[in-house]
Amino acid sequence: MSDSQQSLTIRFEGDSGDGIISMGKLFSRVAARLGYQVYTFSTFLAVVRGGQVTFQARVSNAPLLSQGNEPDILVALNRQAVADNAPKVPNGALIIHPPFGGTCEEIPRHARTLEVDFKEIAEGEAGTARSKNIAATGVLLGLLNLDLETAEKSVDELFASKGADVAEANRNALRGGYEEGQKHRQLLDDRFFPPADTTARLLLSGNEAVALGALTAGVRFFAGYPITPASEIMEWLAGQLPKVGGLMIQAEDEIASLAMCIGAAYGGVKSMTATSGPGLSLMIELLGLAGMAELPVVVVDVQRAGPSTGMPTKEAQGDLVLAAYGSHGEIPRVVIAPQTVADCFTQTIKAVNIAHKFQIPVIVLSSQSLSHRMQTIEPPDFEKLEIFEEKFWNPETGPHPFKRYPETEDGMPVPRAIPGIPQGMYRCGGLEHNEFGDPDFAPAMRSRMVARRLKRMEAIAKAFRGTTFKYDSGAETHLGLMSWGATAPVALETIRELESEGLKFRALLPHVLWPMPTVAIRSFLASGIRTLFIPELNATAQFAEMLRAHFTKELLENNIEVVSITKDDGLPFSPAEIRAGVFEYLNQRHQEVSK
Amino acid sequence: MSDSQQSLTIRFEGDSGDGIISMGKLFSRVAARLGYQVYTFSTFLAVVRGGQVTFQARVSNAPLLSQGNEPDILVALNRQAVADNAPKVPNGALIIHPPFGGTCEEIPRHARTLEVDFKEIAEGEAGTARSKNIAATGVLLGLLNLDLETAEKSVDELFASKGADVAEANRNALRGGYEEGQKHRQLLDDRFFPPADTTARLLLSGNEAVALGALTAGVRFFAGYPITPASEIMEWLAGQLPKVGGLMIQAEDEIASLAMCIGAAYGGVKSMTATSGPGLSLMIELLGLAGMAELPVVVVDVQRAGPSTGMPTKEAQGDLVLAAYGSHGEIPRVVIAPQTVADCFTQTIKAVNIAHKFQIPVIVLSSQSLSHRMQTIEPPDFEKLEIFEEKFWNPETGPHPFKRYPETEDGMPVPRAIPGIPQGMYRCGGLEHNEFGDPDFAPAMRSRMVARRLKRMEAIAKAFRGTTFKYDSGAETHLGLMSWGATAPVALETIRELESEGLKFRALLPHVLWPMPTVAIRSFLASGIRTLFIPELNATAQFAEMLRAHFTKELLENNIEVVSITKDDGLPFSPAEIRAGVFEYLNQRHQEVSK
Amino acid sequence: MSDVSAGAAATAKPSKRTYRGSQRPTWCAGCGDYSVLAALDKALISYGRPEEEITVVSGIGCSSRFPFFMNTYGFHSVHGRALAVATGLKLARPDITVIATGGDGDALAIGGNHFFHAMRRNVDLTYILMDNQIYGMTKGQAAPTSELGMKTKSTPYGTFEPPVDPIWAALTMGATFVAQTASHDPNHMTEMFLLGLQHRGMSFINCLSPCVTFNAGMDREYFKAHSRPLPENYDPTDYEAALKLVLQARRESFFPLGVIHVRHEPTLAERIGEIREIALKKSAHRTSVEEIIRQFL
Amino acid sequence: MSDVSAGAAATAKPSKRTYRGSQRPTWCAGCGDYSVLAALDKALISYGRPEEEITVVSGIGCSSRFPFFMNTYGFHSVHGRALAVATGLKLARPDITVIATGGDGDALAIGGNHFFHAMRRNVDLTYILMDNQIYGMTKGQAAPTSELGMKTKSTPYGTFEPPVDPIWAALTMGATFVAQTASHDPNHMTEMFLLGLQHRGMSFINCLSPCVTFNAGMDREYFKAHSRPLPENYDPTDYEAALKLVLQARRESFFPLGVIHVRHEPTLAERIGEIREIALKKSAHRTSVEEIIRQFL
Ligand SMILES: Cc1ncc(C[n+]2csc(CCOP(=O)(O)OP(=O)(O)O)c2C)c(N)n1
Ligand SMILES: Cc1ncc(C[n+]2csc(CCOP(=O)(O)OP(=O)(O)O)c2C)c(N)n1
Ligand code: SF4
Ligand code: SF4
Ligand SMILES: [Mg+2]
Ligand SMILES: [Mg+2]
Repeated sequence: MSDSQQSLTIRFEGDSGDGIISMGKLFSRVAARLGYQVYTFSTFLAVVRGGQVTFQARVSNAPLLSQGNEPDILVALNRQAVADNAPKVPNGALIIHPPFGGTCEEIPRHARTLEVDFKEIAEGEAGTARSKNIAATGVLLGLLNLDLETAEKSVDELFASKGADVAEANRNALRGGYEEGQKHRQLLDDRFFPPADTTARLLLSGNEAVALGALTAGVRFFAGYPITPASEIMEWLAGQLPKVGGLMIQAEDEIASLAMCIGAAYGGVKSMTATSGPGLSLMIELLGLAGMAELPVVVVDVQRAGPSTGMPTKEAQGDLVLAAYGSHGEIPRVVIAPQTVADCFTQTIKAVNIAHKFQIPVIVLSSQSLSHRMQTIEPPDFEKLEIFEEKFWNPETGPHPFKRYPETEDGMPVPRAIPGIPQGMYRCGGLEHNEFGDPDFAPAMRSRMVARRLKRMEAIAKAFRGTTFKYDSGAETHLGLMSWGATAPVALETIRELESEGLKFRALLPHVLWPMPTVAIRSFLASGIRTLFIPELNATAQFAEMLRAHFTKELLENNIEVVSITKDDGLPFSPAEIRAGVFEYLNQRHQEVSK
Repeated sequence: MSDSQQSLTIRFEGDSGDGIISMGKLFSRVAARLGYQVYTFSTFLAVVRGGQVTFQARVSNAPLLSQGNEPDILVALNRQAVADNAPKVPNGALIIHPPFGGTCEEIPRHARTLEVDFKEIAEGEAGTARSKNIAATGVLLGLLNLDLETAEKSVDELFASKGADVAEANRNALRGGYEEGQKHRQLLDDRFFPPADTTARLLLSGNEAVALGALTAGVRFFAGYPITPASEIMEWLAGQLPKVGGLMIQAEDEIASLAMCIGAAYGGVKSMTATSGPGLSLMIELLGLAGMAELPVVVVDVQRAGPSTGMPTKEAQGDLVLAAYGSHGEIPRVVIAPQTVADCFTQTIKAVNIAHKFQIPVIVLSSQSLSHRMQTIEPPDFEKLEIFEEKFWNPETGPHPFKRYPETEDGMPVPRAIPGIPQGMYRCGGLEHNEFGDPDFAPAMRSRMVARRLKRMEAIAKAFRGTTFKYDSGAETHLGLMSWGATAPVALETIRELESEGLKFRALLPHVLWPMPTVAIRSFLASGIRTLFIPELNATAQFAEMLRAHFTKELLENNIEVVSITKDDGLPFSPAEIRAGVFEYLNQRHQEVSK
Repeated sequence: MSDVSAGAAATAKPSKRTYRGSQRPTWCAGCGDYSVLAALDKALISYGRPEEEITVVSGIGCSSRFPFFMNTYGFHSVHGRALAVATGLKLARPDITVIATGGDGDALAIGGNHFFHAMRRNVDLTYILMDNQIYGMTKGQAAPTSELGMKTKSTPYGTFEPPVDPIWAALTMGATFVAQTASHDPNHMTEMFLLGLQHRGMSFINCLSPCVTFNAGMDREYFKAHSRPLPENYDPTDYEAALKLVLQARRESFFPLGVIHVRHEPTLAERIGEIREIALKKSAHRTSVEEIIRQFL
Repeated sequence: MSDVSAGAAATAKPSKRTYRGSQRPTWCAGCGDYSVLAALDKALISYGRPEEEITVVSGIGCSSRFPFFMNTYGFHSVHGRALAVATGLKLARPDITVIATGGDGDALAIGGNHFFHAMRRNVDLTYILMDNQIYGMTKGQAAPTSELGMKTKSTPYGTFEPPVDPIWAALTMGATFVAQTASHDPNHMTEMFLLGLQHRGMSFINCLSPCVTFNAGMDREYFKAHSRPLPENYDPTDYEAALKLVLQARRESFFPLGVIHVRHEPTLAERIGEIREIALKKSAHRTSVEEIIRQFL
């Protein structure tokens, strides 16, 4: 965080029936509307059935890179919530809780408390205790002195589908809580800060951002199959695609999902599917077909902890090697990993663009934490967004005869024909073929076609030159860091923190992981670093392995040691954990040197 | 080839209706029975429908490493066969052919010829021209003066299923041809050599050897789905398994095949499936399940040229990265690649042993050329074969309570319980779990279980120490070579040839590719080599990439340059091609140095 | 396969709770699957096989959690593959009673092909499908059994695909025992399960088992109101009558409860047994691997 | 999707050979698939759509080579996925006539689940299945249609699984047009294909098409001898009559040739059209992406 950045972390916790998620979303929505940057995190439970639910919202006056550490404010809806968090809250934290009938020993000395009878407010104002979560949110908003009118509007929207009565009751509960909160404003006066500006921002989850990106990029066909944590992408698109003339169909399985997308892609319609690890594993054969037939299709893989069914609601970055290498034989493909919710939007657009520009399958590697986290993003400027529209082969301008798979100097595909275009009829499929698409197994033709497909990868790598995100403190340093996906911003926050303590880093945080951004990586590896930290959420250090395989020479020449910081417990990295990984290595090295 | 080794390469060619394969098999069978070493190669056509068919048999008095180069003897059944081969046959080659009615301009000057009217012999002796292939085989056997009685017995067996009449007719055709051949024995007297001994050897294709290996190792359940070039494995087992109380079931697809095997494996029965690339791609999700549930199952992947449907009848080694990395998340697994037909037998046994010893899935990577090639192998000594039999958990001796997935010091699994064993009831599956197999997502438990599975890989690597095949000319040299699968013996033959020209090599040809044989590779890389040639049949140098990823440090420390020699045209390497790859690099280096 | 030593079978008569696992079910309060579990427990008590000779195989879904709540061998496989895994197990270990359980999505969406082929093969399994017309586990998307026009999370304007009727599917694909029951009638369920367990061949039992959380419209009362017992004179061995009944039920929107169809046909294992006889006859006696190998000499 | 410009449709009336590709079929001499190809060509000539508005989608198998031999758009996908690919194409491009072709293995073994769901969805496709009761391409293993006890390369002692009857499967899974024809009767084939092409919804046509190389027993003569035309008074719109007929045919081992069943029901695309109407009504008018995005503000 930069010096002038201020942030506040609020945690909502209660029973699964308490409406915790609604509280968190309501609060976040209000903050986003008022111009704050918001970053949330919620834990979903392993099983459908109840237990404690937590929702954490961090608000700031500048963009946020992580969910933060322990909460400054805890809004507890039951005693368990206090017990869970008490040992961890920082000095001076505020705990807002309902009466527990007697003193609550769990409350730590170093915290401040505010007892409010949410239920009573709800019953009094809304006529039902069920609105106690909204009353509690009102208390918080009142304490922070955030705009009541904005909050009321948000409540209205939240309950719009439940009818006017319900909305009104909840508005009343909100107002009741708000008034109570206002009475205690002094409790938070020292922590309050205004937003940097009053631009209303979009508040989106990663899954929503992917879906929105797809829609924006022109995807009009989506076939999918439900799976945690990716289902929201198809659910959201099911509601929106018909409005723009597209459609979402729930297929019988993931194989059919991708097959349908491939059919639609052959027909010239931008198509996409989204799944998680088990689905990606099932799609591998068809991914190979898309690569061989050179059809543009986007597969989003919202990674979760594997292998197999693994832990469906938990975070991991364990599907990278499958995304990059999954297929018998060798196909051209691109793997892109968004790092933030904003990326989920922009990188999905990029994925669709690439798929069509290069006529290949593109895999977007999101992950569980990213998918369900809500974050504010700047409203997109539609004028500036680049959306690639394929120009199909034109029978009038030719060239004739139409060749679907010719060799080109730059490795780029030529405009393709799609059904309906006269004289463009060709056959595509998974067999090895000649330039026209007809089966051809002659050894020389085969070798040319293999080379042609590999050349595409070079063309793609070239197209991305200069786009890889670099972080450079400017100072001379031997320390480097690379990271990807949801771990990258946490890593960035970590090195920024370390910087203030005097440890300088150079970092490279690529979005495009395959083909690897060769030029950027080469110059990064040649920039003087000697130790390269690579934090990622898997057990076998997948990205580090790919890096070593493809940049063996550069690592050798620059005498760079790769230090993987891995974690596989199903939770995202906290900055503290990456920090620990860095120091563990440095201390060990130090000891070795001093021996 | 060693100095005292002699070999003769015979090619049979004709129309697809001519019975070329039967000729080749008959000849090979006779030679094998008489004690010769045999190595065959046949080209299958891309489509079902006719064209030329070629079968090549190389016989020797010592073990053979490759199919050889151009034929010493061509048995042509039509004019096309002469035309196809004439430009390539070596000096002094013998071409045996039917009359073409007039002179045949295609016959090259440098070859000798023998014209025999196979058809006439067949019609005269067998009463039908259809036996002309057997007559022609008879001519060849007569020329070589091989034992007629052995040949007659082989003919009988070949036609046993067609009835006594057919067998007799063909025996007659054989005899007629044989007599004709004997008349011209002087033509081949200079090329003839006796076998080293008269031990009858098994003559097997790679697919038969895999199937036989499975049967020998105790596999009693096989579920499969037809696919070229793997189908013969299931076909053969369909005939044999019922005889030993087992069964082969043709499943509805490859997913069901592996699922059924996993079910049988859970039940404690040794199970296996076999497929090719497309099938392996479909099995990826279930492979993950087997890894997570720690169930022993063997998947044979007879590689063919991919990606996608690719070239089903063509050779490739393009599935290695899929076999090693295919699965979302990370599972323990073993990948073994046989190099010869004999390996197909022994390595399949090893695969079954490993699967059960370590309770994990094992992938056997065969390939098209290996699968259909016939080769002699020494008859197995059943006394010496090691067959691992699992001891299941015993409720009387415990330990109690039964823990299916405990952590152990050496990373080895404990005896498991199977249905029917009292008190051993446990639930297995793909969810993350605790020691008992019950779902458990607690971060600490998760991390322990991930570590536990990875530790298995170390235990496996340890178990293989000292078993990797090394070739060492003994001389000091900077040149190294690594290769795998069907390419390895060709590479070995190449470096042996080069050795006679003064270029010395050290070579490492591992069968177990995953986990990589760390100790063997480390000591190999530290043996003084500076240039490491890695020939393999794919475009992206998959094995070389894995080597670089995992031995970055060692390559760096020993200053070794990895030189991939790749080929992707659908045909196996010939020694000449590997040789060319080596010289291309050496010449280039030489030029660079002299600049 | 008879080579596998299955351990000595416990002979004690199973008492109440024998087949209940120690883990508490994690289903939502009110979920129909609770009573399915209770009924299966009861049916197994009557069936009387020792718990170690029973294996419950499932896919993924709320209903597929079944194996964890039972004190038998259990295999919680992957989504859609329960029947393929169960088929492999049953063929390899015909001595074990294999029960497959799962949801309508698991069985008929991703698992549809295995369903199709398991039915025609007549594998000797008992398959209990918990039909809630929704994807419970993934929080409320359309299942292949969801009624045309039904609004779910994945079909905000209503589904546009005509649904599959599980009993029609099982019946027409070849199951030799097809029954329907409902979680609001525990005794009926127990009876159906027991009959299914006793039947030799593929027994398919569809249980109307409400998902109270994501398909509140189809609760216990809904299923009750729409269920009908079979007509008095109904003959489940008459295949054409069964087809007619199911068609009528679809037309008139009711759920017939009871044994819809039963017939006796060789099971897959029995047919494989015949094959083995032929194979053995060909080689005159049970062969050894050594003998088989000799044919390559 | 109407956004896609489909190019101006050629208006010239198609002449003979219009739909025949330049590649010579690679089938064995005598393979039944030759006459299927010829008949489809004829049917398309009568159907009369320009060749660029037709796409033939297949899986893998001898019969799946079809697209290569036709002068239309073509997609030779992967084994078993023809119907899923065809469904995606048809939904995305309702303006294109989509024909799917393939073998019995492709359709009913590995492709069984897509078959199942394509039938129930009533996608507007014409699916031509070349039923040779064997796996031709892979040289002679059992197909799901192979008769019980049939000896094949993979079943040396005879198959042990009761076969699937493709027309029964299509009929019971929901196809709205089900016909059977045979390659020995080119005119009948042409007629059936044309009717299938004209039908709105899923048209399934089973063609008895012998594999002379790997299933010599079931040749032209065999199929001819076992085929029967439909009874004079047969009413293909009577679903129950159709079920009865197919059951009778299985009992008496004959192949009924003709339109077994036809009915009219909204196609998948039509039902999706209704959904779109609802969606548009909700947002009052056709929305832009910008407007949709605003809801997150
Ligand atoms: C390959 C794969 N795809 C998707 C999923 C996600 N998933 C888990 S359960 C389920 C469906 C559950 O519905 P159903 O089978 O009807 O069971 P219920 O929960 O309703 O009992 C899905 C789609 C998965 N686990 N694996
Ligand atoms: C995933 C996959 N599995 C298996 C195969 C091998 N294969 C190709 S065609 C075929 C079956 C052919 O039979 P059918 O569909 O009946 O067509 P036919 O050749 O008889 O016309 C099989 C199993 C494949 N190509 N892909
Ligand atoms: S979500 Fe539905 S099916 Fe799942 S446990 Fe809850 S009520 Fe049962
Ligand atoms: S193998 Fe059979 S199906 Fe294939 S082309 Fe030949 S005859 Fe036709
Ligand atoms: Mg369900
Ligand atoms: Mg077929």
